[in-house]
Amino acid sequence: MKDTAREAHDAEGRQSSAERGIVRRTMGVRLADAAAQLAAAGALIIVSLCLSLVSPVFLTFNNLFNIVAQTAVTAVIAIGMTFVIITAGIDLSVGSTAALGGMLGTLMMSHTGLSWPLAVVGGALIGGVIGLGNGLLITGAGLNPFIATLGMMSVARGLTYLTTNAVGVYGLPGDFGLLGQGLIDNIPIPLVILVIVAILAHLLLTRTRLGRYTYAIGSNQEAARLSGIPIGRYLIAIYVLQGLLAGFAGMIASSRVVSGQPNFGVGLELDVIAATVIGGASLFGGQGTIIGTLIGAFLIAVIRNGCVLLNINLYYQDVISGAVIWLAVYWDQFRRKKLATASQ
Amino acid sequence: MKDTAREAHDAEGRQSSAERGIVRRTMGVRLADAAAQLAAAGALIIVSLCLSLVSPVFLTFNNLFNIVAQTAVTAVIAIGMTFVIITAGIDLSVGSTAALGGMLGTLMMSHTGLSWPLAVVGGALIGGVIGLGNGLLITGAGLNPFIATLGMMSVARGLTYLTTNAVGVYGLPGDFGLLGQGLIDNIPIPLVILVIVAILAHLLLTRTRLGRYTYAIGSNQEAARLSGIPIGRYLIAIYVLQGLLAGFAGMIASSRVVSGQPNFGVGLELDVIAATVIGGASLFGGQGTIIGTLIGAFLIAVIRNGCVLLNINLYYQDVISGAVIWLAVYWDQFRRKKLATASQ
Amino acid sequence: MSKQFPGVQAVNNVDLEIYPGEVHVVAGENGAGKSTLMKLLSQVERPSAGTITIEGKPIHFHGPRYAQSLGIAMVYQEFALAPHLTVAQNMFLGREPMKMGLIDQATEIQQARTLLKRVGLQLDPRQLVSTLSVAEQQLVEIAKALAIEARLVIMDEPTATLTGQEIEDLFRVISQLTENGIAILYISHRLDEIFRIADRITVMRDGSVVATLPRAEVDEPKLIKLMVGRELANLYPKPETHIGEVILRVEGFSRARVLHNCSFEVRAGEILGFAGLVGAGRTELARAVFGADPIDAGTLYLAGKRVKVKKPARAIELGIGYLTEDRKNNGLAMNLGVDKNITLARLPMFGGMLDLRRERRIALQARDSLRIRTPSIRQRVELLSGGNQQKVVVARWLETSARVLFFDEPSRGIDVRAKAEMFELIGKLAQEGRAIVMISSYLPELLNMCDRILVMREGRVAGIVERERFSEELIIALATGAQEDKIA
Amino acid sequence: GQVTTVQPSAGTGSGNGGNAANGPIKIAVVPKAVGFDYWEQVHKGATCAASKQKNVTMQWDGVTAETDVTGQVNLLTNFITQGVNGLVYAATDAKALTQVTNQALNAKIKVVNIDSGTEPQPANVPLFATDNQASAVKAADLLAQSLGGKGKIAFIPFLAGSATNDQRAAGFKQGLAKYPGLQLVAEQYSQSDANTALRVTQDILSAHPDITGIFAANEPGVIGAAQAVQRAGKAGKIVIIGWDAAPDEIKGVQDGVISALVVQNPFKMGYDGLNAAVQMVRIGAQVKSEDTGVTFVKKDNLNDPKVQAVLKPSCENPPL
Ligand SMILES: Nc1ncnc2c1ncn2[C@@H]1O[C@H](COP(=O)(O)OP(=O)(O)OP(=O)(O)O)[C@@H](O)[C@H]1O
Ligand SMILES: Nc1ncnc2c1ncn2[C@@H]1O[C@H](COP(=O)(O)OP(=O)(O)OP(=O)(O)O)[C@@H](O)[C@H]1O
Ligand SMILES: [Mg+2]
Ligand SMILES: [Mg+2]
Repeated sequence: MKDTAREAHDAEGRQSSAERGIVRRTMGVRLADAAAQLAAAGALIIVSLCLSLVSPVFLTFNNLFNIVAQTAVTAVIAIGMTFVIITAGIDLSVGSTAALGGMLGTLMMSHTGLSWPLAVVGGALIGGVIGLGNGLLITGAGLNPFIATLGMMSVARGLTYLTTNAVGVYGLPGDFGLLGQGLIDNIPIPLVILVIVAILAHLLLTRTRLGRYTYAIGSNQEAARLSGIPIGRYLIAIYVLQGLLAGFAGMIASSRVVSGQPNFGVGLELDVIAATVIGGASLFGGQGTIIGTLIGAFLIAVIRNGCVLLNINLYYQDVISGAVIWLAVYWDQFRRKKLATASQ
Repeated sequence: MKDTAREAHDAEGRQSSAERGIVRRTMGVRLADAAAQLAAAGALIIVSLCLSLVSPVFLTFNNLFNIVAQTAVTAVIAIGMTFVIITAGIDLSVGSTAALGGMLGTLMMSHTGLSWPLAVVGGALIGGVIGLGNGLLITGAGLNPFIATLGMMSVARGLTYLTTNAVGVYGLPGDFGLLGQGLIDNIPIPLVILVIVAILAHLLLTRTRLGRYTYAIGSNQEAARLSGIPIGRYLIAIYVLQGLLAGFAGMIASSRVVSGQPNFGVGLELDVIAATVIGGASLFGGQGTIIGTLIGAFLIAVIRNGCVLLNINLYYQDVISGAVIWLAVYWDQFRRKKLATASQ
Repeated sequence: MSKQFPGVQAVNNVDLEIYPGEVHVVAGENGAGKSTLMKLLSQVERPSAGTITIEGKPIHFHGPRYAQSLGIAMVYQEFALAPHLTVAQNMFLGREPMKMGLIDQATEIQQARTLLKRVGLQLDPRQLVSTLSVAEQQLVEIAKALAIEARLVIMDEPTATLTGQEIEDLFRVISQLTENGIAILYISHRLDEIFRIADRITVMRDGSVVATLPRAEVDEPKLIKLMVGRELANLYPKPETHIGEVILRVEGFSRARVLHNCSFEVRAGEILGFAGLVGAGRTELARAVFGADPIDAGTLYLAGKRVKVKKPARAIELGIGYLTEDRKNNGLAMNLGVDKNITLARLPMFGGMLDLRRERRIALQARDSLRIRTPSIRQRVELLSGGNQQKVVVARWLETSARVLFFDEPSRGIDVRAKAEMFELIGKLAQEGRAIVMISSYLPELLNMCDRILVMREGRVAGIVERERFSEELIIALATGAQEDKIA
Repeated sequence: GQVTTVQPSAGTGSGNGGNAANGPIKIAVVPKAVGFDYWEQVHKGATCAASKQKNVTMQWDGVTAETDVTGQVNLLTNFITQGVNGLVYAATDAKALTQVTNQALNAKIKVVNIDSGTEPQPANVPLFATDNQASAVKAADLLAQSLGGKGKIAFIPFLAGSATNDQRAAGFKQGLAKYPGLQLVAEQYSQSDANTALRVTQDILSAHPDITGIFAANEPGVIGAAQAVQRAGKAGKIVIIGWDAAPDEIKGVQDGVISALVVQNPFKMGYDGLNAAVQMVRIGAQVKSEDTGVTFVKKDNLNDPKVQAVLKPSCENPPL
């Protein structure tokens, strides 16, 4: 008799304290999540605020338009890179892929007279093919992503040069310029494109199997395998997606200069990866968000824009952008930690 | 009775078969180890063989000398990168650091008239200071290595430009050229330097606390911490080492063209990381060897050398080097797997 | 079935039959091939030879997804959870409920909650797995297997980190399953447990099956003999020790929401046990003393002198060691060799250089004394069986000459013989005058080995019991809060 | 919705309102790339001109690679938005930059091209430049003369896809066509990096030990090639024709390692370009394009005061 009573009492005690624990932790997780988003945006907001104080031009429509249009290319590729990096992969070939997509896409227009929207699709598809190559090298040949895409970076660049002997593609229809520089009812088209791509990518990442498995593969590939996820197929899909976006971005970049540029995107991979990592993705996989990546891409763009607006000595610009990136990420981490502790 | 007899028999059988098993297995591990080294070198050997068949010049003393001297810079930095990557870190700032070390080192010579050996030490120390900065950002400010060194890449490049307003340093003593191109008794000085650095680094990595902790930190940082390893201190030491080597390599590069070049080393980080990864290091830490890195660096160098010897069009060079890297790494993996299975 | 790994014949020509509704226990020493055999059944590993038939039909190898579709669910020994996903996401990984091409998150969470309740785990399914304790992860792993409509559930040492109540919950679930005709394949090193739930027992040794017997035909000595090949005199060889001065005194350790004013002392030659329910804070207390986690308040005295320990490095300098309960995340450098892991906390040096020969000797000695089953002492730890990995962590701390040693769940996943040998070693350490703190979720271990037992509940010291007063009831009562005992 | 191409106007009126004869004005000067002696000379020339004008602020900014066309477009667009009064720049791509020039003109910003112009070159945008292609033809002539019209030669271009590079390469090959005795056996890019230039030249010398002439098309290429030749012990035996005038290139000419250098007048480009922009802004002047000329520097004319003025330009002694 005494025993059962005690047990009932016990169970109750445990129950309630456990319940309390749950509420506490969930709140913590939720708060920390929100905080992470805010903190990341915070660095961007603060830098922007400072700039709008010191430069009256910063907040003008034209300047903001420029920033958006300039960032669209990096951001679109970085959205793909977010998927890749969440799987604990990397894609060094994006710059070359964008160049190849841009060159072949513009060549289609200038040589076969394809209409520009179709050529844009063509450029993106070329990128997708390169992405497929990366995916097959990684899953089929078992190369690690760094090596596979490093080789592809070189191969795709070579192919780009070969298409025209490293000469630009000119004589494109003027309309093609709309893609990267047009306005719809005063809203920049690149902004529209970026928003659409970002929303679709966000849904893909948070609401679909592909997205879920992206995190799972990066978080613990063995666990994903044991759960019966066909890892190879999903990895290929992710690298193809990255390729498509890179090819598409290559077409946006071409549109901005209404020409195909064989040297486009040299070193772009670093910018793109930086945007993703500044936005909170981890190169060790399992972590990253689309919104974070966008913030990272815009942070880099705003810093560059600010340096020009403020007439900062060119050579100090490098020093300043490096330092601002340190500060932004440091501050981001600091805020997160503080909020996480506070929410305990 | 029957039971015990059988058991006794069993136990005996087990014993001897187990013993045999152990001997066989140890041999297997040894063989697999040796095989791994050989397989890695194998790709290099095969590429070299092919080249010596198509180009009679390839195996001449002069050409081999050139390859060694050309590779010394990359290889010295890659040796440092091996440590960094084994800790699961990365150093993107090595190219800028080498440029800064090279510029300030040569400036010391040309402006303060420092003797060249001292200036070389000076250049290396400058690199060490940059490395210290990286180390502090990573351990002190808690930035992840990618962000810390990405910022430093920008900052160091800016500082390099600032030293001379992005103009080269000329008018250096002719003797300085010895470092990167001299001979001692017909042995190239860069080879001597490379061999010494490699041997010291190999000992450091395999025979000292620093080396062991390098692996432990990269394999499981938390386990290392709980085993009483002062992680911060060792990480700082490793980034300083990387900085010293980068600064030193910057001086070798300067010596090769007897001038300080502010644009030196743009994109070098990718070459260096590639050498390390081709040599078997894992970006996820815990894996890598000095000998592997050297093989990786020479593989890249030999491919480039071959392309020039055969006067291959730049556009095809890119395609070829990408493909050769794929093949080399793929073949390396394949051989290892096969040997591991064969040694069963 | 057979399975070869490079250098190891892990499973050797094994025949096994499983009937609906039975609990079939597989027992054997560490590295006997139990986990590998299970992985062959769940099609995680491809067999080198052999076939599986279900209801007479031969089954081909198509990977784990296929095995799941055949109704084979598995609880893995080394948890197969993705730390960056939530509990619910992990439980339905690969089998997400879908609605219009999108994942139906509401249903997913709903179902996860139901399953968690079944295994008796009070957790928000939206919580990240990386924030769970080892025991909680184990329960999630079990709940995950239950999410599959299975005909056969394989459980690889599900209770290694669980305490009384969770084990009871698990057994309740198991009996529900078997009543519905579902078969259970169960691996465990805990003998009492085996005898409680088994219908039939298969014993493995060196990859082969030694015997398959119905429960009624086996008793404990016989089972041990089948597994080990000889009889074991004493499972808990506690030596007579001289208990000396207080070495370590902990006063008022507190940390927000985890530890509340915890105090205790431990003497030279003494073995002090920490008992408590899962999540009682035993691990947290030990980690705090070791400097692995910060504390808000509290003082530490070592041999009477007040010391500050903010980092594990400092603790080790002072002669305090801590063996972690979470070998995978906090214990082992997985891609380094056995030897390097053993010497990690105390490198053998000679004139500023590592003494590789001595390192090899140390590792060989540890291998022999703890019977670490490995093809070579340079084998990467990740390729060892779970129990052998645990022995490597144990060996590391036996190597250090610490005056105070915390062992957190040291017997997790270790077989009977190795357990006995490890306890003997721990006893020897105590005899040498060291202070030992042993944290365990398995009460018989504590009751047999310890001089005193400290019981924790919800981050507080609920009581300290002297050996004369040892009884299972008393300790459980303290752990659950049914009885408040004034600290002796 | 209505789809249009954006037509940025100057962001603020303040900068643009300086058409007044003496008001403060702001001129942006943008080279093709930064980090080379050549562009630093342009910088010096522009700075010098700005210092001699009243109320003129100069802003110097550029991308790091001559091939970063998009980067330059972005940078220039930012300047247009910012509302500078004048834009002096060297186009990284003749065709792609046309639209930027047009944007600037639409925004009432005066534009001057230096070093490289656009295609088409608008009538109201003057160009201060050298004819790269014509000069490269002459470089080929020089090489042929020194070698007596026959022998194996190597060519070290710098950046694939860079407009300047393509012009020089085209000119050089056009020139070579006149000399069937000259055999071009190797062509390898230096990537505008002295160490790479050294490497490829060394490798070329290994593959073709009988080479007697090298043409290197910019500063780092010349530095690397000269080193390689010197280290191979072939100084003076191999004729090097180079481009640009970094101190060690001049020293190479003095020492006889380098036979001749094609030297442009970047200081003058910067100087004249900035002055032209100021005039256009202040008084709406029509300025005409101008060839700033090249000098062939050899050992024998090295000490010529005119040559010295080009080689060592300073604000006190501008090479005009
Ligand atoms: N992937 C692998 N590669 C090489 N050897 C392996 C691998 N997996 C397991 N082994 C070896 O196979 C043998 C059997 O391992 P297994 O994990 O089946 O043992 P176990 O009976 O489950 O032991 P424990 O009780 O310790 O969990 C061990 O010697 C182990 O080292
Ligand atoms: N990383 C974490 N984040 C949030 N809570 C945690 C974390 N780790 C542990 N906890 C919680 O802290 C409390 C104490 O856990 P601890 O692991 O110390 O308990 P324990 O007594 O050692 O039990 P056991 O080891 O048997 O699980 C538990 O409620 C646990 O769930
Ligand atoms: Mg096991
Ligand atoms: Mg615990």
